[in-house]
Amino acid sequence: MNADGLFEEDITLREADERAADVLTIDIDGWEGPLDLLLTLARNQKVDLRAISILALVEQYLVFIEQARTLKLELAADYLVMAAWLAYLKSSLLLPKDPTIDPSPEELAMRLQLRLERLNAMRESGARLMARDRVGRDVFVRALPEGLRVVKARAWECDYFDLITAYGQIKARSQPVFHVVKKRAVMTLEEALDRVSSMIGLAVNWTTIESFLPDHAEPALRKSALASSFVAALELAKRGTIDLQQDAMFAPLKIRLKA
Amino acid sequence: MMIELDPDVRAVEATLFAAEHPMTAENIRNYVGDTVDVPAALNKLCEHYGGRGIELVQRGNSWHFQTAADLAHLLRREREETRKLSRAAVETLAIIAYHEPVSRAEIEAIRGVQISKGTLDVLMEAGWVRPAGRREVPGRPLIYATTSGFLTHFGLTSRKDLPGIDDLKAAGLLDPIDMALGDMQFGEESDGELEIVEDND
Amino acid sequence: MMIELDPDVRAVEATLFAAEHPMTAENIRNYVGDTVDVPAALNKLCEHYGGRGIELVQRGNSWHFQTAADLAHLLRREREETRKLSRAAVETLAIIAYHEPVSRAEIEAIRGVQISKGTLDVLMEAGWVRPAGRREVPGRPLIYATTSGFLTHFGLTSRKDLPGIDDLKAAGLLDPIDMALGDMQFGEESDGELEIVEDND
Repeated sequence: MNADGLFEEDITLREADERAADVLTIDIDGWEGPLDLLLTLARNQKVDLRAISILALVEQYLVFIEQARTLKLELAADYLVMAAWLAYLKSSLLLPKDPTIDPSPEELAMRLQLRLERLNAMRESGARLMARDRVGRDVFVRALPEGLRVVKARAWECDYFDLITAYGQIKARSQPVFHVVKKRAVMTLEEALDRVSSMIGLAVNWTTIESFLPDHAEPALRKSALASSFVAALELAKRGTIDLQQDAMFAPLKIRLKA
Repeated sequence: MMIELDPDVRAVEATLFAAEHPMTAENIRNYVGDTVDVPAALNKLCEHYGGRGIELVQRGNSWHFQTAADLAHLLRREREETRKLSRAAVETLAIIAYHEPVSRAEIEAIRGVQISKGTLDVLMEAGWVRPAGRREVPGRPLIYATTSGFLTHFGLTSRKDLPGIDDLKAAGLLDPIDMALGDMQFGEESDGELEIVEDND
Repeated sequence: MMIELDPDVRAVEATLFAAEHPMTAENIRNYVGDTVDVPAALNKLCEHYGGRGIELVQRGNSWHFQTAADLAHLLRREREETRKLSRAAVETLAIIAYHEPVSRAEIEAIRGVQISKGTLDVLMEAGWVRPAGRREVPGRPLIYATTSGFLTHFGLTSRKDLPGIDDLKAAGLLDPIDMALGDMQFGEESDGELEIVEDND
């Protein structure tokens, strides 16, 4: 496949090659990094990247950088890093083999070559992709399709039980409300009068009023009985049936049958 | 059975397919070139597409492709979305069913809560409730009643099939527990109604 | 010579013709109904349109009609040229397509330069590239892959159709990327000087 016209680029490979050949017109902005520059130099050397001489490539790169420097072109740091690394690789390749060095310089050179091949492969593949029959450029879909529509139909869900339950609840909510007071455990005055009257016969001596209360009454009933029994005692005293005695304020209230 | 096709017909076919507007024979010629007998190609295409899912049609002097008219129904796909009625909507529906015809104010009086416009809209959208005229009182409010679709959906022969208050009581649906439950959910109802309003936007 | 056409074929034909986007067989079935053997209808349509000015093509799992590629010269004129991609974007797209899924660091390792944020954005905006999860390695980098829109645009039935992919694979040029090597060769690029080597898009 011919590389011409494949790149939708203002810089084609061919132009780049020319630039590499004539270092005096180099435009550093055109390179996408040192690897890109290396690849262009390599392609200049041979079309088949597997057959290039890494040593020659390193030499070309270093010369290129040196020339850029003498022209006082400002180089990005990564170009210089690459130059330093390549200088190291070059000297390693030229030195007698040292089996203790791992990876060996040959191995490093091979990896560099592989990287160049890989970048080159992607560059060419990108160009071939761009050259395909592309939708909107080479092939066309309908400009104004009718379009497909999804009409949403909402279905509402409610079952019969929900319906009548809802009505039951509304009805329950709006029913008239009756207030019924719960029956409480109390001892009425009448009950207390009966109880105290009947028990007073046993009380010949002074007896506390608490003795007249039911023995095992609930605390609430006991309070009610105490209040009622007190009133009953007052009533009986008024009638002259009993005597009342209290030694001091809050002291036990005692009653006995009137002599 | 691949037949070598007339290049002119192919060219006209592709041009019309990609066109942004219907094209006259003159328009088409500008694309396919003067050597092409455009009317002849259009005739062949018309014949070829007769009875297919795509048709070549002429409107005035212009030509365009369109999907066959009898297949238009395919291009609209209905997708059903089932949603549960909100509690407010269920209660409103129940009140209408038991008391119809009722006005909105009457529904609110029975429920003890205001209902949003959306609630009635949802019930009408569901096809269960319809406006049934106006009440002849001051303000002439709209009144609502249930539809035959309502009876069908709930499996009722008539509204007389709805359980009476005594039936509800017997079924325990008027128990104080339900009342408590009702009270408890009372506060949440406004939320439910709000949701419906949003849905109808 | 009007042949009574299979209604299923007509239905699939009309649906695809009216569609605004490529459709999968499953999509189509949603419109034409469960009873239609969509793959069989697609096969018949493919055969029918073979050699015509319009073609039915499969891209990934999706199908669409498009004009025949050899008629591009008729239709290309007066159309806006598709926006030119920067070289960085083209290479990045190729790297993603041939290696997917790949992380940004892996793309950079192949290209030997950092890629600007805009490059991936352009590809994603075009609908050709999408983030495809994260690589389960330290740092959990985002990884990128191509979309079905990529296949559609570049006329690929599947990624297997990528030009030269078999040869590249055989040559070991699509092997997992040796990240260690990338680190070894390039120090960190300082921001100011990066300007010079950054993508021109």
